[in-house]
Amino acid sequence: MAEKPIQGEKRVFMTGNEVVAWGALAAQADIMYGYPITPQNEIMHYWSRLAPKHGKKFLQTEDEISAGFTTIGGTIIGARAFTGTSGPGNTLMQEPMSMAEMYRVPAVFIIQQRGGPSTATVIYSQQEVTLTTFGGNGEGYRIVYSTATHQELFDYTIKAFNTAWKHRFPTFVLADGYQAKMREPLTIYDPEAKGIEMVPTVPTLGKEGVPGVDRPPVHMTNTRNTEEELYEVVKGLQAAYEEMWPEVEEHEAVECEDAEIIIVCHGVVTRSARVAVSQLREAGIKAGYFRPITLRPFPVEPMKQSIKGAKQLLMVESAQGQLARLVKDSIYGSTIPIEPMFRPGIGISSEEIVEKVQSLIK
Amino acid sequence: MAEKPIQGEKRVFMTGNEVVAWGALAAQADIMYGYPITPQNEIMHYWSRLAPKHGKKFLQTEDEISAGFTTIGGTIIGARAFTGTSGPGNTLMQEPMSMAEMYRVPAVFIIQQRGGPSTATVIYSQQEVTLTTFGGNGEGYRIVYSTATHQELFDYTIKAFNTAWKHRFPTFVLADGYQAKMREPLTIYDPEAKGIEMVPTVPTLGKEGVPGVDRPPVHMTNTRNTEEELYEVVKGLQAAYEEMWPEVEEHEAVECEDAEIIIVCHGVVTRSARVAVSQLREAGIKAGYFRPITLRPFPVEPMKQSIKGAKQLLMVESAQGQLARLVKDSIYGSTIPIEPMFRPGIGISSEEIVEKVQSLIK
Amino acid sequence: MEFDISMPKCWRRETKGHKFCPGCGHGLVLKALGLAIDELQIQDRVVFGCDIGCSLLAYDFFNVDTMQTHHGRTTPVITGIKRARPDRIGIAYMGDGGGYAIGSQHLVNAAARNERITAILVNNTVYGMTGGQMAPTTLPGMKTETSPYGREISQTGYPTQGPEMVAAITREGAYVARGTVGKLSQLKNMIKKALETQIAGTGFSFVEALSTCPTNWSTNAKDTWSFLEDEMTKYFKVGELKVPAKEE
Amino acid sequence: MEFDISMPKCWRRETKGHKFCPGCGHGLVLKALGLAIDELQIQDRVVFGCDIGCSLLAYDFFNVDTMQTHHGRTTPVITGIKRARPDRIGIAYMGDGGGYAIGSQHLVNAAARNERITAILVNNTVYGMTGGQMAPTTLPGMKTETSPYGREISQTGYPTQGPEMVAAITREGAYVARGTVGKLSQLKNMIKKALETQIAGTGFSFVEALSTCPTNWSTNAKDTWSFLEDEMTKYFKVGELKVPAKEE
Amino acid sequence: MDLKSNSYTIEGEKAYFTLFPTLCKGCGLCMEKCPVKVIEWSDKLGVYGTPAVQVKEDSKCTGCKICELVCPDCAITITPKRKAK
Amino acid sequence: MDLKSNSYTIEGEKAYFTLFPTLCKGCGLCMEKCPVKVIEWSDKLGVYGTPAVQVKEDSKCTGCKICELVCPDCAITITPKRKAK
Amino acid sequence: MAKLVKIALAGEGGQGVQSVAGILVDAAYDEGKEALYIPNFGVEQRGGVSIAFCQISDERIGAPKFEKADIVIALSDRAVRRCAQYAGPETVFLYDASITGIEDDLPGPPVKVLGIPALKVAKDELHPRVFNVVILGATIKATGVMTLDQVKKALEKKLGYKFEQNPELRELNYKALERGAELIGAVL
Amino acid sequence: MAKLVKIALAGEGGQGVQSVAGILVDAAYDEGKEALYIPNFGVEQRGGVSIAFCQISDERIGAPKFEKADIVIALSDRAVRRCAQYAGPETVFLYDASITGIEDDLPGPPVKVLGIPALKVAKDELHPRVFNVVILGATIKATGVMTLDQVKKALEKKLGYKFEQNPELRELNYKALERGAELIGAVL
Ligand SMILES: Cc1ncc(C[n+]2csc(CCOP(=O)(O)OP(=O)(O)O)c2C)c(N)n1
Ligand SMILES: Cc1ncc(C[n+]2csc(CCOP(=O)(O)OP(=O)(O)O)c2C)c(N)n1
Ligand code: SF4
Ligand code: SF4
Ligand code: SF4
Ligand code: SF4
Ligand code: SF4
Ligand code: SF4
Ligand SMILES: [Mg+2]
Ligand SMILES: [Mg+2]
Repeated sequence: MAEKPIQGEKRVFMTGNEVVAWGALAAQADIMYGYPITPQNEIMHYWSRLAPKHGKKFLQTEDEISAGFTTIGGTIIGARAFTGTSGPGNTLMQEPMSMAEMYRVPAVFIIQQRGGPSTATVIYSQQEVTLTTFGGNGEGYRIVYSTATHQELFDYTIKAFNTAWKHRFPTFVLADGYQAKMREPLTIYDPEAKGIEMVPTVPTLGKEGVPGVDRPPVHMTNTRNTEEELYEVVKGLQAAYEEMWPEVEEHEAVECEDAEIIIVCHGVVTRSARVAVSQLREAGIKAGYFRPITLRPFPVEPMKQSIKGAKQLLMVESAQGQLARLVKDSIYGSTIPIEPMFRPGIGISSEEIVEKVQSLIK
Repeated sequence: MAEKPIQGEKRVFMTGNEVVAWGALAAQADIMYGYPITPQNEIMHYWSRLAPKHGKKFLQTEDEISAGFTTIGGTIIGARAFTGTSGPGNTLMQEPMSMAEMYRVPAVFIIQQRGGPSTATVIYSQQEVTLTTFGGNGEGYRIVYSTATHQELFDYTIKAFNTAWKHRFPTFVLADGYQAKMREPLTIYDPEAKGIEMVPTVPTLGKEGVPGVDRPPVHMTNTRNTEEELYEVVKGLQAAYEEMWPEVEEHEAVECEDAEIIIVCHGVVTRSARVAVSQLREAGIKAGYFRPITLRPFPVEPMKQSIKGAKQLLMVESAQGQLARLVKDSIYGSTIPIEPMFRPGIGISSEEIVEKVQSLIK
Repeated sequence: MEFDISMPKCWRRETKGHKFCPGCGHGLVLKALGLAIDELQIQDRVVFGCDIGCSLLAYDFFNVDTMQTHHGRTTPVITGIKRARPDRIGIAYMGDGGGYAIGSQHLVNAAARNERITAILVNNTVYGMTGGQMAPTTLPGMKTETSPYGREISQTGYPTQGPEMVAAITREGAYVARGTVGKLSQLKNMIKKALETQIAGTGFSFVEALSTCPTNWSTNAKDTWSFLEDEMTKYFKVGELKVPAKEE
Repeated sequence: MEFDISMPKCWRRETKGHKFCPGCGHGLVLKALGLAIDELQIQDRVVFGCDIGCSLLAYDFFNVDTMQTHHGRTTPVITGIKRARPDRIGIAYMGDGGGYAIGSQHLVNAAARNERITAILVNNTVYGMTGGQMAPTTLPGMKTETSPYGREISQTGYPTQGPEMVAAITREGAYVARGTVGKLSQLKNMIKKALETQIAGTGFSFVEALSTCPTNWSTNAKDTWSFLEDEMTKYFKVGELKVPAKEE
Repeated sequence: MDLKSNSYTIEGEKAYFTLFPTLCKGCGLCMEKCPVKVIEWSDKLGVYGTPAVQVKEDSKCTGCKICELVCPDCAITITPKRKAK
Repeated sequence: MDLKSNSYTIEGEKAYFTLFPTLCKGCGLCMEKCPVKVIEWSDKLGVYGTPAVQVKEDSKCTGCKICELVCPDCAITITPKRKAK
Repeated sequence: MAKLVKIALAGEGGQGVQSVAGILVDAAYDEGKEALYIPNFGVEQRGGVSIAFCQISDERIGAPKFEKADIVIALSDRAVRRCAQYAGPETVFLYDASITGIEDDLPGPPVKVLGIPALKVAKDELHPRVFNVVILGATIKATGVMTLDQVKKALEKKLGYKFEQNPELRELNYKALERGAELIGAVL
Repeated sequence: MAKLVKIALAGEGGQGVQSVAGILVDAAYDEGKEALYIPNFGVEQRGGVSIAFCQISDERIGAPKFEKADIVIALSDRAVRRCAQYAGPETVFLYDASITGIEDDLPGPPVKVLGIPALKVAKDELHPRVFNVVILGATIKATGVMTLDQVKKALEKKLGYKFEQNPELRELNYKALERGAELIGAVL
């Protein structure tokens, strides 16, 4: 445990799943719980190779329900714990996630989206946006980062632990099968070397002392006997959520100031938007892109600000309007027309975006 | 099996759960699969009492996952099958539901919403709207009826089977703990006596003949090896969904024509809106209400039509903006201000609505 | 002369009378557990998890850190805790529905992996909290809300033999037993051995407790006892099924 | 002289070569199953369900109506089918991950309820389809992607004894056996008996088949056989564990 | 609420029988298990407003403590006379 | 594709050994199981472009059919001579 | 008679609150009225306050629950505390006069708060078991939503088979109903 | 040299497509370039066409997949069919000349379609096992994205320990690389 897994910083060329394992290691995660599912398997593979060397632990559970609940158990007792899943596994894990919301358990979940609905493909999609932001029988009291590059995958894996433990909402890194499986260069680092301090973990259960003698026992229930009680609880969650919102929300707005058309996208599609915007600008078209980095809490004000001058929004996502719903919920009242470019379950190239924009502009 | 469970029609006074059991019986449902959860238990209780008397079947499964998948099994082999659940059970059942979407299995699901997130209360809420309309790792290819009265609970239970089997999307009756547990009068009837013909069921698997000899075998897979294949599949689902949309969407718009303020609500809250509107009208306030009956597919055009003249919308729901998201997604582009009245997990009275409207109007 | 209440030391008095129905066996199982914790003097190390089911009513029962989880999910929560903090003593407390139906994958896999936790399962032959539906342990012919004409074994099988199943899947080092609230000292000793097994770290420990649910059985005191002692024991054999070898 | 392909009659030739890897035992289990279906002449009544796991590759394998389900969920799908249409013969085909891990609640509860279905579970000691992670059945010391330093039984327990567990929870009328693709005729006979049990309606039927996964084992043909026959059988005893009484 | 409030003690030949009505739910389990059948309904009310229990006067209570053990609510304390004081 | 295309048959003393390359994946399982070790790699290619198998010429193949049975792909047909024709 | 009458009836588990509510709405339904009844329920099978929300009207009824009741009947100390929230300016708040220690929890004016000796009457004059029928009588009278005869019909329907066996029981129940009504008449 | 080179390399399971791609991007990365490589993957562990999508650039790279490649290399009939979609007007489409029955599946003009006898060369002149290295050489040459020497370094890094034991292996590999490059030189 003494030796740091990464000294200073280091340029590497690896798959996204490996990046996540290194990110968690850099973030001093103590334990991973998980159940295999493509395309997130290699997070577990790398972690289970690396973990014992650094005094870390790994448990393969019997299913995703168990992976989620063991992760909650580990977190509640004070370990920096995480899990990863995808697709049908993400669906199943909503049950523990909803409990994590209610108890404000700072567990970290890595989601590598695959195609849906159902088993569909093991490859790629952005079809788990609704599920990851608002899944379960609740109100989506979660924090969801959507990454676009391996560098971000590393950065936000570390950040997820800090956000979770600081604000005590379950926190998600939402990537996808492309990011999981592809290799590209990035710099991994020891957070401390970058001045990033890891928020210390605290046990909720199992603190020192004899409960009832040295201190009151901790008694956790999430069950209420009356509607009125529940209403107060949910209002409390909502208030806490709104309070951390401005601090946590993140976005990227590129060339939006004078843009006539703004591409709205998130995650890996951002990469295509980026290329498209630079090509469109070269072609003299005033294009920009806006991208929420936190899908929850959504960067509402920054988005309203960024799109103000635009004549048109082009919604681009590898799903049938899942991001679009979040956007419309956020900017309702705006009259800027939104053109959909929905490609459920399939990648989107910069060429396609350029073509679409050109067809809209003329 | 010979004798009809209900002859002609009959006025009764019963709980909503009993209504559902009778509705399913009237609809000639063959089998119910289910796992206990409050507040839907009595559907199972009544069904398991009634079923054997009418040659119907019941299976209590080991959990909701199994309840969902056995229901799919029953439906696929040609039985008119259904299940019921709530809250955490609804969360778990998303896994089978997502498979039902992909395979277009005409299974019927009755959801009696309870408080959330997590275990919360066994009482009431409207917090399962997102989950029921868009749960799972997919795009929400489902049909969801939201009921307000026992009469509707009966009518739409019957209708759900017909919609499901006609359009072959999993179909939901979304009610809540209030409706489940309360007693009020309604008229139950034999659908035939009302000119309602039950859409015949057809087995997908297990038809007559030796597969490969008399007919090709039926081979169902929902797994694709490439993104392109999946994209075609999802586009196909989307096209089919859009095609049935106008036929299936339903709404209720009351006093909207000249309304300055329109209350937007669904389900049991509609009852309060109804009373509120009549009281407000008496007080000279031009109020109306709009209520989607199908939350999926959402009555987009009717809503746009209905609210055209309004100066303000008041969104009233026992959730933190779950209906609001559906609404904003549907009417984006409108500039009518929306005032939220979100009461997650708790009932909403007509008094509260009246008060709120008065505060807005002045 | 002042007489004190005779209550296990680790019971939390501030939350008593507890929330269980009159005559509910949960109180007795928790008494046996309380006495075992007292005797082992482990109150400061125990983390107690309770399920959804009437066991949730125990969330504030002990002067012990406690987390109420979801229906069937107490086993994985306690497993997660124990894996992260092996110095804690994890107890997963659940009903027969939670353990043998919705959470059975967790139970059998925790057993198979030999998780160093203690699972205590209250077998009251019904789904108590939800109002008396059939449980995996419902007796043949017994009427419940979902077997209104009596459980038909040709349709729904025999009552689940939980400890037998767990014993079949565990290996040496594990402790598996079935006790009953009708023999409270024996039950306490079984729970104690289960906890000792966990402390020794030899393997998984599991105690099923035959218990009463007068509310859903609709029984008076006399019938409650006789259902427990005469009817249930016809199908559920009380005793130890697996004991860690002494010399390990 | 023309020589015909020697293939079970119910195999669908249009979809052959099948999708399994070279040397994969799934092909052999499905051969045993195909032969059993042929012998019993039930091709027109069988409904075949396959799991997610490499078993999904069998979704178009037979001239038999087939539904590929979700990971671990084939048992409930087939149960649902059988309950609605008891005249069909339902077969749930799954891997060890699907049956003993994620779907174990379905397996044990179908067994406990004595569902009149036939479950066939392919034990290849790994998660094949996802690329070779540890399964409940992974052997002690065996290296997999998630036990890269060899399965440590003190941490993750012994290989799951599936048929033993199922046998412990079923009652008279059920059929439970463990066969191996190394003894194909025996395996075929076990599957046949399982199907006969279902047809007779006496109870649940379950066959675990020890099987090969050369891809994830990284074995050549010789080592494949010896792992199956010498290593696996150290932990998994081949034979019948429960047979319906003749006189029932 | 003080758990001991309204408690009452009945002295028997061999033991003191103390009942804490704040705990007694009137389930009757103790009654059935008393080997000498000396527990009866009291006209004091327990926590649910239903009758609590007491030992019969001049009871043959042996101080065996079975009732104490089987009470799910710990509403009974038996103090054998040897030990008492 | 015709499953029988490119199939080849080798006549042994006691049996005909027929191989269907459209089915043979070259796993080698048959080889290991042949009790008299007469199966060898062929220079014909199987469905995956890897070598298929054949029996050695003048083979002592007994016609026991074990190879046929253990082939997961049903790529071998053994026709004992008595039966053939 | 009011167009819509809202009633909240609350007590401890054993006090028969839900069965009183059941008979009440049954009677109303049988008389051709609109009626809506919703029990409150938490997770405990026993224990906790039990509340019945009833509404009776000539017209279609709105939400199942309401802010303020026309009449609240609270039969235990905890019930008094739980139900104070349903008392508004127009509410009649009835409680059993034997309940102690609630002085500070009763709603203040303008709520009309009335203690009635229902338990005492039941115990002393009738039988403790018909306490809830006394309450039923009081409720009927207080709301004026039905006549006693109509409720008797409902009682007959529900308990008729018992009355046949034991006609004194009928007498007892009718009596309890009437005494309940009288108790209200005396205080209103 | 082009700013961004997009390569789609496709073959059957055993043909070593993914390892060629791996060496290619490793070499590029080691040379300080931006590189991105994504394997395609379905559910079958074996079987199915295996495709590697590679991009090499001096600048940050966009989407992991692309519409049209600069160069497509298809090593089997199924690979040819699967990859036709990645051929655009600017694409060079290479396939192994030994593949038969694909005449109708090859993309038409303006795509530059070239058959190269890589398999034959490997078999006849070198060793069948270095078929994929021949392909690597051809790819390098066709894209011009790196020099052969840079790739040799990458090979050395990956297989150096084997080369030490058996220096002939090094020779063989280098030869294969060069022959691959020559094959392209001849047709381009
Ligand atoms: C996922 C889920 N499904 C169903 C329920 C409803 N539920 C709550 S408790 C319970 C049964 C409890 O029975 P058991 O586990 O035997 O405990 P008991 O109450 O009998 O002690 C059920 C089905 C739930 N809370 N969550
Ligand atoms: C809910 C869910 N979790 C995980 C997966 C990923 N997954 C697919 S197959 C598989 C394992 C298959 O192993 P096994 O059941 O042993 O079958 P095998 O491939 O070995 O035959 C897993 C974990 C999934 N598809 N769905
Ligand atoms: S319902 Fe049964 S198990 Fe639950 S508390 Fe009451 S008696 Fe106990
Ligand atoms: S991965 Fe293993 S189990 Fe799956 S098809 Fe290949 S050999 Fe068979
Ligand atoms: S101590 Fe024994 S004898 Fe005395 S009352 Fe209790 S049970 Fe009866
Ligand atoms: S067992 Fe306890 S709670 Fe029950 S009646 Fe006896 S003293 Fe009272
Ligand atoms: S077992 Fe079958 S597939 Fe394998 S090498 Fe032999 S003939 Fe070919
Ligand atoms: S038939 Fe028998 S002897 Fe002949 S090749 Fe096959 S296994 Fe060998
Ligand atoms: Mg129970
Ligand atoms: Mg497997």
